Amino acid sequence: MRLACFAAAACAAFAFAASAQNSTTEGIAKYREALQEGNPAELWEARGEGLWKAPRGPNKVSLERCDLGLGAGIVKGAYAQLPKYFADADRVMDLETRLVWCMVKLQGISEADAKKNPFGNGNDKKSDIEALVAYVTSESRGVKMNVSVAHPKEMQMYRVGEKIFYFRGGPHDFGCVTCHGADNQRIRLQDLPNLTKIEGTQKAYTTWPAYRVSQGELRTFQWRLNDCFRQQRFPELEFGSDASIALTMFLAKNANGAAFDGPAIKR
Amino acid sequence: MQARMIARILLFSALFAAVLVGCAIAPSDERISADASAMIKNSFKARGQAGLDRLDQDDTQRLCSQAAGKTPPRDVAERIEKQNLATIKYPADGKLLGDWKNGEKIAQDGRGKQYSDDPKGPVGGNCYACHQLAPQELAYGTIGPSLYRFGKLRGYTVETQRYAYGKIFNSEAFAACSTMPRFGHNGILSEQQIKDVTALLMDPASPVNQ
Amino acid sequence: MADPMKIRATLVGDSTEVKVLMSHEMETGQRKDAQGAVIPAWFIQNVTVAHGGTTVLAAQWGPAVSKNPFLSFKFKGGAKGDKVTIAWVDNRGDKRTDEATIA
Amino acid sequence: MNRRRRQVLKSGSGATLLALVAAAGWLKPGEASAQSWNKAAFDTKSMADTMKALGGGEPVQSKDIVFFQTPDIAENGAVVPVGITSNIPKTESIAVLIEKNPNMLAAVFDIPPGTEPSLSTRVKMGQSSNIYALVKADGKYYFAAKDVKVTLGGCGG
Repeated sequence: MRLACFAAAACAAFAFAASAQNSTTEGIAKYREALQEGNPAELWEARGEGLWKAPRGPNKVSLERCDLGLGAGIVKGAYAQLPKYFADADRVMDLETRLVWCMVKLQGISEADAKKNPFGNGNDKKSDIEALVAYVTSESRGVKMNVSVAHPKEMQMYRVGEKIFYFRGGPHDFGCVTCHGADNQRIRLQDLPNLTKIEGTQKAYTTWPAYRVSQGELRTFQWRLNDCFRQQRFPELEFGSDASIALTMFLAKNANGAAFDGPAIKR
Repeated sequence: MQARMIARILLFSALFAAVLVGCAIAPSDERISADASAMIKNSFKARGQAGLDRLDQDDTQRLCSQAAGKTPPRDVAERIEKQNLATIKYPADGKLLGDWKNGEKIAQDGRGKQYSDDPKGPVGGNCYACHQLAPQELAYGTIGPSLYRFGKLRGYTVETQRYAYGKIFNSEAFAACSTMPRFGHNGILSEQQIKDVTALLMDPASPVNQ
Repeated sequence: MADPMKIRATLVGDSTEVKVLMSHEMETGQRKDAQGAVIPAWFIQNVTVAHGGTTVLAAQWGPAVSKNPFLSFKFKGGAKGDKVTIAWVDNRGDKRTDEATIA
Repeated sequence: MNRRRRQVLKSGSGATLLALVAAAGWLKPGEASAQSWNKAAFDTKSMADTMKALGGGEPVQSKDIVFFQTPDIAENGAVVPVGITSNIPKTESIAVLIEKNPNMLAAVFDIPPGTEPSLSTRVKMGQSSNIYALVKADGKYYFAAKDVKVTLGGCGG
C-alpha cells in the first residue's frame, strides 16, 4: 500500500514534468508563429535598398553596378549562390566581404570605413552593412540555395570550413560541433540545429539573416558566427576573415537545394 | 616488344599525370588541416580576456578535432583518457562534498571566460545549459545526459563521489572527446566550486536527489 | 531623422487591413548604460491613422510598446488606390508621416 | 488558474483598471485624444497606489473580449504579440495593460465608428504577468485577462 502510494506519486510528478515540458515547447512554437505576422527586418530591407541605390562615397556612385556574382547590378537570386570565387578579387567571398569590396572599388570608400560598423547597435550606431545585407538577401527569398564548389578555391574553402567546424579549442574545449553535432539537442530551452546533417543545415542557414527580438536588431550570418565564437570562449572572429568565409562556405553549400527564407525573425 | 614497352611507358605516364591532376584538384586531408590551422590563426583577434593563445590546441583538443565529432579510434581514445586522468587533483582535505546550495547557483550561472565577461567577475559551470538536474528547473538543455537523481540512483558512496568530482574536474579522463568542458583541469571552476557542484549531485538533501 | 515606416494596406472584402512597422527605439527610461547612467526614455506617444481625411485609428502609447513597433487593424471602406496616412509623434517631439496606397 | 489569482483579479486589478480610467479621462469622445498624451495614466506605477488614490466600482469582466495571437509563453519578454478583439457593441476604445510592468498601461487605441474593434501589436513584459484588455463601450468599461509566461533562454548571455 505504502509502496503503491509512493510509486503513484512519483509517476504523477514525472508526468507533470513531462507535460510541463510539452506545453512549454508548444507555447514557444505558438509564440514564434505569432511573430511571423510582421517582421521588423523589413525596415532594414527598406533602408538597405535606399543605400544600395544612393550615390555614396568619394566617387558619388551607387552600388547598382556591384557584381554579386550574377553580373553587375543583378541582385535577384544572388545571395543563394554565395559564397563564391570572384576572379577580380582572386578570392572566395561571402556577401558581406563582396559588399565591402564594391564599396571600396566602386564608391571609393576606404576598406577601414566600409568595415568599421559591421554590427549595429541602436539608433546611434546603425550598420550600413546589415541594412545592405537585409536588402540583398530579401531579393533571394524563395530561391533555392545553389552554391558551387567547382572552382578549386571554392572547394578549398569548403573543406577548410569543415575542418574549422570541428576545431575544438579555448578553455572550454568548445567547437561548432559541440552544440551542433547531434539531432534534437537544446541549450536550456533553445533548439540547436544539427549542422552535421543536410536537413539541419538547410533549416538553419536559410533563416539567416534574422531580426532578433531579444536585441531589436537585424543580424547577419557574419554576426551569427561572431557570436557563436564568443560563446565558445574564443577570441573575436574578425569580420570578413577567411575563417568566417570558409565556415559560411561549408554551411551554405550543405544547404543547397533548400529555398532561402530570410531575413527571418527569431527569438 | 618495343611497342609493348612504349605502351607501358605511355600507361605509366598517363597514370602519373592522373595522380598529378588528382593532387591539383584534391589536396590531402593533412594539407587541409594545416590550412585550417593557419587560417584560424589569421582570422581572430584578441579581445578582453580572450587572447590568441586560446587558439593553441593541446593534445586532447587536436586529437578530438581530428575525430570530427565521432569517437576516436580506440588507441587514441585510451591515450586521451590516460593523459587526462593523470591531471585530476582531488582535494587535499579529502572532502569531496561542499554546499549543494552553492552548487545549484554555479550550475545555473553561465557567465565566465567569454571576452564579453568581466575577467574579475564570477565564473559559473552552466550545468543546466546541457543537463537536467533539479526537477524544479524546466529550462534545462539536453546536450548531456539527465543528472536528475544522480546520487540516489548510483548510491551515495565515496567511489561515486570521487567519480563525480573527477568527471567535473576533467571529463576527458572518462570519455575521450566528451563535449563537456574540463572544469578543473582548465581552471574554469575552483576546487571549492567543484566540491559544491559535486554536492549538488551527491548530497542526499540536494533537490537533484529528491 | 527617423527611417520611413513600412506600411501595407490591403483590401480584404469590404475592409481595409492595415499593417505597419515603425522604426523606433522605444527606450523605456528604465535601462542603464555600461557606466550605470539611466538611458532616458524615448518612445512614440501618439499614432494616428487617417483615410480620406478621417481618423480611422488614434493611439496613445507608453514605453512598454516593443522596439520597432508593429500594429495591425482593419477599417470599413477604402478602395484600391486610396491613400492611408500614418503619423507618429514621440516624447522628444520627433515626428514622422508616411502613406501607402491601398492594394 | 489558482484561487489566489482569481481574488487578485477581482479586487486588485478591477480597482486598478478603474483607477486608470478615472485618473486618465483619456477617452474623450472625438478627435481630442488623438494629439494629447495622458501622462497621469501612463505614470500609474502599482496597483496599491492607484487603489489608494481611488476606489469604488470596477470594470466588468467580459467574455466578449477575446485575445488572439497572444501566446501562453513568450520566449522573450522584449516582444510579446498581443491581439485583442472586442465583440461588445459600440466599442469606443481598447487598452492594453501589463499587470507586473513598472507602469501598467502599455497602449490605448481609440476606435472610431467604422473601424473594427480588433487590433494586434507587440508589448514588452519584464516578467510573467497578466495582460489585461480594457474596453470602453457605450460609456461602460469591460476587461479580460490573459496570463503570459516569459521565459528567457540562456547559454551564457
